[in-house]
Amino acid sequence: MSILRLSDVTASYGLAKALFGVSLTLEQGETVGLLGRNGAGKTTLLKSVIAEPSVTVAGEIAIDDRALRGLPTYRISRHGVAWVPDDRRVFTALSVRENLELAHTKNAPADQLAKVVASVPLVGRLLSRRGYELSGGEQQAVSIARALMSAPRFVLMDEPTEGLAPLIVEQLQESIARLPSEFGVGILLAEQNFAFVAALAQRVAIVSTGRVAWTGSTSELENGSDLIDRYLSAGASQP
Amino acid sequence: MSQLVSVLLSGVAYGVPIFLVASGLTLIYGVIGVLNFAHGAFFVLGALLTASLLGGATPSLVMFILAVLAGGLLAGAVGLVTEMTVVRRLYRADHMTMLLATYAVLLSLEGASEVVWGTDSRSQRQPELLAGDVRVAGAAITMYDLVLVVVGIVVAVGLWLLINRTRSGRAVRAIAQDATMAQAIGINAKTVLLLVFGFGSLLAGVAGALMAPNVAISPSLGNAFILQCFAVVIVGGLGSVEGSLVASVLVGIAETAAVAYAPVLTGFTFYILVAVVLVLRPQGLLGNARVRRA
Amino acid sequence: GSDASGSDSGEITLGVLGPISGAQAQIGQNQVNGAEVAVAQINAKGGINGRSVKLVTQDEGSSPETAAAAIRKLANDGVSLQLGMLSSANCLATAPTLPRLKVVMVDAGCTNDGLTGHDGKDAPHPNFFRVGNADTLMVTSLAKVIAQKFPTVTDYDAFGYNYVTGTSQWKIFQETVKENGVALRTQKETFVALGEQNFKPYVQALASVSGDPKTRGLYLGTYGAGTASFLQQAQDLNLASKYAFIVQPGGYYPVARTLGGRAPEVWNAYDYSYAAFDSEMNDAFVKDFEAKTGKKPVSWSYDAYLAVYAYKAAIEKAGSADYDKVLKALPGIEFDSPAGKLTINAKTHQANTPVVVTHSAGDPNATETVKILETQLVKPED
Amino acid sequence: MSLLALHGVHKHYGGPPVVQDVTLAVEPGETVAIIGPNGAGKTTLFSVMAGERLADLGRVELFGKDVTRAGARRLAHAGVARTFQIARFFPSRTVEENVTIALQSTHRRYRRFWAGAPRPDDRVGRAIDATGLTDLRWVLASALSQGNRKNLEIAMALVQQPKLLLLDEPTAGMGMEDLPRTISILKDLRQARPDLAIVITAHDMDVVFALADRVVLLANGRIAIDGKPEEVRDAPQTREIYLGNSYRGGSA
Amino acid sequence: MRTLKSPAVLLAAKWRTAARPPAAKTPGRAWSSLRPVAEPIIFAAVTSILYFSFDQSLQFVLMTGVVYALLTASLGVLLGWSGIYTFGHAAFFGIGAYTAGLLKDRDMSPLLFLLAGAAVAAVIALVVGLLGARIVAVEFAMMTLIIGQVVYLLTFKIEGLQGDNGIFGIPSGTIGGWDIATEDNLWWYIVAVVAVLLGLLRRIQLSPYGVSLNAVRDDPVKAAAVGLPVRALRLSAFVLSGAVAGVAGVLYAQQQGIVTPSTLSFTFSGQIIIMALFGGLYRFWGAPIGAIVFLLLNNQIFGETSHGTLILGVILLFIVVLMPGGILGVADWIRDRVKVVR
Ligand SMILES: Nc1ncnc2c1ncn2[C@@H]1O[C@H](COP(=O)(O)OP(=O)(O)OP(=O)(O)O)[C@@H](O)[C@H]1O
Ligand SMILES: Nc1ncnc2c1ncn2[C@@H]1O[C@H](COP(=O)(O)OP(=O)(O)OP(=O)(O)O)[C@@H](O)[C@H]1O
Ligand SMILES: [Mg+2]
Ligand SMILES: [Mg+2]
Repeated sequence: MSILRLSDVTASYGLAKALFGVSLTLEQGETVGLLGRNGAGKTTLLKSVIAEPSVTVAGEIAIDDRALRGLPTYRISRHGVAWVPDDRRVFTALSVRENLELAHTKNAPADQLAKVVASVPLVGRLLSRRGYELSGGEQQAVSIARALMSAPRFVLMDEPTEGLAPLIVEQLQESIARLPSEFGVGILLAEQNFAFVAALAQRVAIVSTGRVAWTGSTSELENGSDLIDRYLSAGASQP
Repeated sequence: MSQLVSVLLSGVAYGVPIFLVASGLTLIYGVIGVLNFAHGAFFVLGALLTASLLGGATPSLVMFILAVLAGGLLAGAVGLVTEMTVVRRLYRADHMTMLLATYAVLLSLEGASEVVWGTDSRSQRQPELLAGDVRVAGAAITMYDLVLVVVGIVVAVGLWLLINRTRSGRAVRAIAQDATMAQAIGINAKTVLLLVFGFGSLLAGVAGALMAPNVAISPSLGNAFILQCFAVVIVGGLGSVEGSLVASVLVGIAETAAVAYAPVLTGFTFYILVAVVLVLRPQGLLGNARVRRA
Repeated sequence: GSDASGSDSGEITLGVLGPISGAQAQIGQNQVNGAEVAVAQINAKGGINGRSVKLVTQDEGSSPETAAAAIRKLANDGVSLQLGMLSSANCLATAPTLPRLKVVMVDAGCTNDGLTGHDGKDAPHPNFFRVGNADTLMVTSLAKVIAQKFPTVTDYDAFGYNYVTGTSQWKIFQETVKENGVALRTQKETFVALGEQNFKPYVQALASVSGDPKTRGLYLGTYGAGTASFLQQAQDLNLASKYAFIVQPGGYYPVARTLGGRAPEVWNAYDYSYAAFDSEMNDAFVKDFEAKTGKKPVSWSYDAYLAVYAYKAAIEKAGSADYDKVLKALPGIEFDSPAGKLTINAKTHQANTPVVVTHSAGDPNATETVKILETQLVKPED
Repeated sequence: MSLLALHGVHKHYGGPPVVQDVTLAVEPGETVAIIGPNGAGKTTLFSVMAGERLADLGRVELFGKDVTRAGARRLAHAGVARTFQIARFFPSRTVEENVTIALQSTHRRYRRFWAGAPRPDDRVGRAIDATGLTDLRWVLASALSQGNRKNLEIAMALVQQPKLLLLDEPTAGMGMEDLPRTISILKDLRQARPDLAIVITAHDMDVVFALADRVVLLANGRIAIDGKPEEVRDAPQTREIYLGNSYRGGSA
Repeated sequence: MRTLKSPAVLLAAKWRTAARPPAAKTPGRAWSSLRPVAEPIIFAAVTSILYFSFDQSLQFVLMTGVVYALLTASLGVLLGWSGIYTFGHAAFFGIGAYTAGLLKDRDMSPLLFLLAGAAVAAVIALVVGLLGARIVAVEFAMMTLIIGQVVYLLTFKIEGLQGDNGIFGIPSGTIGGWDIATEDNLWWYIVAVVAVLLGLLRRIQLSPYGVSLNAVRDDPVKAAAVGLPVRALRLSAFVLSGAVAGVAGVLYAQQQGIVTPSTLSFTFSGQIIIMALFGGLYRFWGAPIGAIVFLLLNNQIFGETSHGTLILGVILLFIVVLMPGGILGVADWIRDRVKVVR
């Protein structure tokens, strides 16, 4: 069992700070939901882990005590971290099949493509399409499938349900639910879709203005209604 | 009839070497999106090294091939250094900044070659085996041009396969579009870009070495070719090797046809062709507008 | 101020301009070397009026604007006696400004006819003098010689760069050949963009024309690297064998040297060929130049060399290196040269040196791989 | 007379048509939601309605006038404002400037090259406040988070005071704070401007039910059902191809 | 896709305001309406001080530099404001200069020359712009390059343009009895014309029209969606830029007294871009400052040494790698750091 650990992570865009000392752990096989208002810093948190170049990161990020911070993105990816970015970023010049095959690494079993296509809804019938021919939701599906191609240990999912039709979300929920148990994947799931997180995550972290304001189990969150008022909905004043 | 054959033939003989010179540029610009002004300098480097290794004398075929390879390798090595010291830092900047950077590289390399090889022009002879001319359907073409055409086609096919049929080719296309995402799926973008730039420079060097027997070689030789190279790559369509080849041959045939049938237009056909293609097909002959939009 | 060369004692400073960087750097370097040889010779013999001579170099650059700045730079540094320059456009741009800058220019490279008094007209620019030949004179001389030598060659093809001097030279050439009794007919005429190096289609078109080589001549209006590239591309198609001769105005020698023994036979006309003059001064010039650079001098070295000697004569006559005194002394001045005594015409400001028509070819075993088959001096009939 | 009418519109991208024979009328004051599976052709239909892409076949009418070939700019001037599924804006400009540009571009002020710097007026401020961007007013648009980009686009559309508002998944990615606010902005807007017509797509049925007077189900580029929200929701076809089982009637 | 990366992305990377508390008013709004007047005055004052402290040769270079400042500013309209790539900008400069050359024997006021140059260049820019209305990005740049080369070649084909020798003897003339032919008067004339035009351009840049151009640069699709006439804006920017370049060309001809084909060669087009980038393309004053500094630097390098190319290349390299935003980019960088410290 591996563990992805962030301790006291600070991130900034140029001179503007967006995360202030975030600590968080994610075990393999576990799903942790990241909730927070728009602009709270969820995306920034995921970008910090994958070392997206626009963010400058300070603090510790490690898998099994092996430091990730400072490594180039591709090395982090090879340590078993996959990323579903919030803006999909499908390679438009490639076909969907090429998009997926490109992400297929040696660590993954040879039939990974078949597995992924079987588990992620929608992509099966898109394989021969070119990237630029996809609708918004189709891009989202391809982006998710691509992240799974390397048989990662951890997946950072940034709003995977955005733009997907309800039926697809339902199917996606089923297939994501299987990932931890069947493949031992740890998932960090940034979402606005509360129900989706509630159905999948064991633990939840609430991000608010660049800090982790609360962590706890999903059930605690569902019961503690003032948490939602304080950190997620428009209810109360911001801290 | 024989004139038509001759026009077509010499058109190809004129056009394919342009493609050969542009091939490295096609790779670097077409695939990774860097408009490399320094391309002409890498080209000249190849020519200068080859000529100075062979000392202008008529070499044996083996010596010639070795010298051509050496020219290519030198250009490739300088290309690697350029990528590591300059280009790499600017991938995230815009087109124009990259242009300025590669222009600076061009000046530096041109200046450095002036220091090393002087400003005098020199000449180089091809191996005896490749001298003389051959007749095809009544039209004369030099043996050496024939060789260039063959090499050009081999390079075109090879590049096409590399880009479209190999995993690394796909990786390169992915990096070109979104280097961060490519890294996020485990591609070592830095190294791939380095190798592509190096390989593009190597192609430029080889082209320069191969063109050496055709021209007077001096550090400023690149200027005579760079314009056509840019045009050919862009008219062919972004990222399209086959487009560049077609564009080069069209350029060649247009000019030879003008010489034969419309002498007033000589020297202008190239410009007319480029303007017409761009006005009718803004994305270039075989370019794909939709890929660009994304 | 003009103190550096102005006072009557101390060093005399001359400024030499030429394109010492960029595509024409080779020529500029030849100019500088020629001037330096002259200065060294003069200093070895005790200088001018007992004063030693110093040369400062300035890059003319590649545009009128850089040339103008260069001349001003020298003028600022007190160097009012200047020589050299290569591009006619640069000369045309700067010549009118010389009086204002208090600069004298002895041109050794610009060949435009209009820079000095053409056809016996008055000199257009009071401060501008020239010791090299103007375009028309060179081409007419060449044409005369060719017409005499090859009266039966009537069918001409012309190929060259498209630039004013080039195309007008070709016109003058045709006219002069006709005037000399040859019924010249122009067949193929192609002028391509300046700087072009890839001549395949044109070479191929020329090679495909059939006709009796004995009656055909090729006029080549390219220069520098262009000529070398053209000839190289022509070689495999054996273009030279289709013509009785190739004729080219301008300096062929450096090009032939580039081609390393494979240069075809060409007739050309320019100010100088090291083999053309049989004089002590020429021997000394060639020897010193070779000692300095390892190469034979070419026309541009020669012209700059002449310019220095013209200044020497003028300063000696003026008894001073002052700007206004030298300016007064230069018109009509007579000075030594490898071609004998030359005079800067007082009215036109032009000193015509004999035009050297040279017939040369590459030969791996010859000096500098170029064999000079024949030279003929055409004395100006001024 | 309908505000917007499509007659037999077809659109393809070189392959088979992705919008086929769509005939649809939107009346003033009406809010129509277009729903359908991913890839059904909703965005494509939007881009035809907004003039970004021209229909291959069929006719588009705005206020009874044929605008099939009009193009985005003319439609914008005629009162059509739209947002994009993946937010588009002017990244080098601040939030406020983005909204100001949107305001002025239909007021022909963009032509004033002699005038001083464009000044945001009250309308700009109101649009920014309404979309919750007040604190981010001076921030470069490129620095916005995904959700706030959506808000910015809505602000830009609002400030144009359109007659027809085309919203392509305006609420995707919005959280519990922004989503209700967006719904209420739109409700308020309809109240204030009874002639405004809105066409919206959303995969979030809460949004659809909160806003739509009519729902159109698009499948494979064709209109499958066009009717009252409940009718469409309860149609077995909707459940089968689009909603699945998870959605258990949000209005309940 | 990298090839489409707009200047905006570059700007974004260098983002100026953190999510700091909103200011009550946009900073410097009052100043912004004074800018088109104040800044050119400062420009004229600073360059004049330099001019009168320079020696003759540097004076000449500076004068050329000021003319180029106008030229690069006109390029800024395209590359900087509107995101229109061009490799053929020299053509419009050259067209202006040749217009002055062809009119050299007319006895008219130098100011009329300026007008004529602007008009001819504008008309040709309009034609080119219409021809390339559908072409964008680097393909458009390629087309301008081609057109530029054709114009360049035409100077050799058209008899009256006198090919490589160029048209010489272009007078500077008198304005209301004031002879501008003497060097110092020429300086005042040139710096005044340039400053006025830069002020005008600055005003235009800050106007709603200028902001619309930025919008078109950032995202043409969105711009059309909010109702901006994208093609017309692009075209008008191209014409505006061409006209100003034409004026710069006339000034150049008046200053140099000669116009040669090199003023419209593609190498010169490249140099204009270099100069503009050198100062910083995405700030108004970057391009003009770049032109002046570059020219002075260039003049100092290409002197006696024959390694000028190498030295210039290496200096440029250092500049690009260390300060890709140009001179003003560095200024910004420093300002940002200072702000944070405060
Ligand atoms: N490229 C950037 N440059 C500067 N600041 C940025 C950039 N991207 C985001 N920010 C700022 O960082 C903060 C956190 O943004 P982030 O994208 O992480 O939010 P988020 O929680 O993912 O929101 P959403 O749910 O809307 O996607 C915001 O204040 C945002 O404005
Ligand atoms: N530029 C394009 N080129 C080719 N095909 C395209 C293009 N854009 C979309 N398509 C295809 O057209 C169909 C309709 O796409 P559209 O974007 O309209 O769907 P949508 O209904 O908006 O889907 P979503 O809910 O996922 O946003 C899809 O099958 C898509 O793959
Ligand atoms: Mg986010
Ligand atoms: Mg859509």
